[in-house]
Amino acid sequence: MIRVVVQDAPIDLAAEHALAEAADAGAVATFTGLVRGDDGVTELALEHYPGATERALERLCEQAVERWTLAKAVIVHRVGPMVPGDRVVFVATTARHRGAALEACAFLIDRLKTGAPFWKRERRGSEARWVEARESDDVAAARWGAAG
Amino acid sequence: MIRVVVQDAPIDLAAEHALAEAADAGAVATFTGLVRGDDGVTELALEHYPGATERALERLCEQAVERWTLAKAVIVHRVGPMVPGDRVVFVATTARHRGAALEACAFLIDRLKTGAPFWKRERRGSEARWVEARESDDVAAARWGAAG
Amino acid sequence: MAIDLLYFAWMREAIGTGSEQVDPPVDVTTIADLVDWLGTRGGGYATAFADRQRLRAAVDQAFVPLDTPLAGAREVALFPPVTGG
Amino acid sequence: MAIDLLYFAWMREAIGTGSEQVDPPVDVTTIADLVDWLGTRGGGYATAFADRQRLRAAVDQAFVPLDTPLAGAREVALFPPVTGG
Repeated sequence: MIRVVVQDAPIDLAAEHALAEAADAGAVATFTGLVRGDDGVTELALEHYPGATERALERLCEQAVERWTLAKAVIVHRVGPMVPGDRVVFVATTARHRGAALEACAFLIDRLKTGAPFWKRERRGSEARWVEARESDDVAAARWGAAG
Repeated sequence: MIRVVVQDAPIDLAAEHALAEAADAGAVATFTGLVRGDDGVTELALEHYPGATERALERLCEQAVERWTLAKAVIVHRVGPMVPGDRVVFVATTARHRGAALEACAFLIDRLKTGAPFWKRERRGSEARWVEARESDDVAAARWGAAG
Repeated sequence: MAIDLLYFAWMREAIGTGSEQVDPPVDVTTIADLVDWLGTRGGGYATAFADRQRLRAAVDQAFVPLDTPLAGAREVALFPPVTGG
Repeated sequence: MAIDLLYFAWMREAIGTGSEQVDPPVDVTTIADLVDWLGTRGGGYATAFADRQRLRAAVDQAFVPLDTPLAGAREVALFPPVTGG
């Protein structure tokens, strides 16, 4: 089961985790990214490429399901304006064994950082700036092999 | 912040995840183990060593916090009788960066499998048996280096 | 042949619109050609596309290199490196 | 010197109790000695401790090898390999 959602609304973690659980696959790994407020950010706004985003995320989920024989793969990504502490992204992977679930979860979040059309704009008080791409994200994504 | 709980009650995932979140550390990784019912198990009962269990889990959390500079480490473990689909264990690790959170989460669940005094008894209808230790768990735990 | 163009993030802001329809001359055969041609409009376009190292593209919602032919493209998106997740 | 003993899982079931207090003779100086001494009681004890490869121990709630001295121990737990999480 693949579930990909891009939404303006806050991410309902309990509901999404329940959807990721399965009584025939005992291991659920998740990653949740939060808006960090420790370096003065007062607002984070995410822009995306509607249609292409969902397609890219579904493709990543399909790759993970095949590579790690997942029972479920879930990506819920929030867009629009957010404040520190808000959940930006929730990734969940469900498998029979924990190693597969944990690895697939790391794969999805690494790939999502470089392979899906999202752009971040940070606001600190009255000043706004677009976030620059980080080389470390490319390195993290590359360790999973060639992009599919 | 370290939070270790061993309880008979069901694990409240939403509440525990909220406790693991922190606005100054944007990455939360979790692992949830569920009772699997796909091989005929009708009940799983967990026995533990009260006092020693909590001490062992706290020690693991302390090691993870130090090694990966975590903001938070949470282990909630259920004991007593459970049915397929129930959550047995919830591990959450919170860090500034996703790599640290994901690795620490894998460390905690691997170590927890071999280093904390829990014993599983499976019931299939009227027949009950104690689960035997698996060598693969020792291998998974060993990859993190010498047990502390 | 009319192509729908989409711009995102600071390129959208520099150009001043998120989408437009264009009908480039026949010698514009690749995405790189299209970007060169748009750049001749100057102003926000020149600013947006000044650094090719920071330019990414998609044709009909599939991510592609800049030397990809435009043949048959209906929608072309131009944007900076992604920073999501 | 009285020691509190704890048994878990199938060892607890084989022995028929989860805890008891014992006062072993003075030549019982290690956990291995203690296990040998308990084994002479036969019955469930002999069954529980038949396979030393599957025996683990803790002294005062700290996991230790079987050759650990008992000196000063107040609580000794004997149990099979853990299977938790």
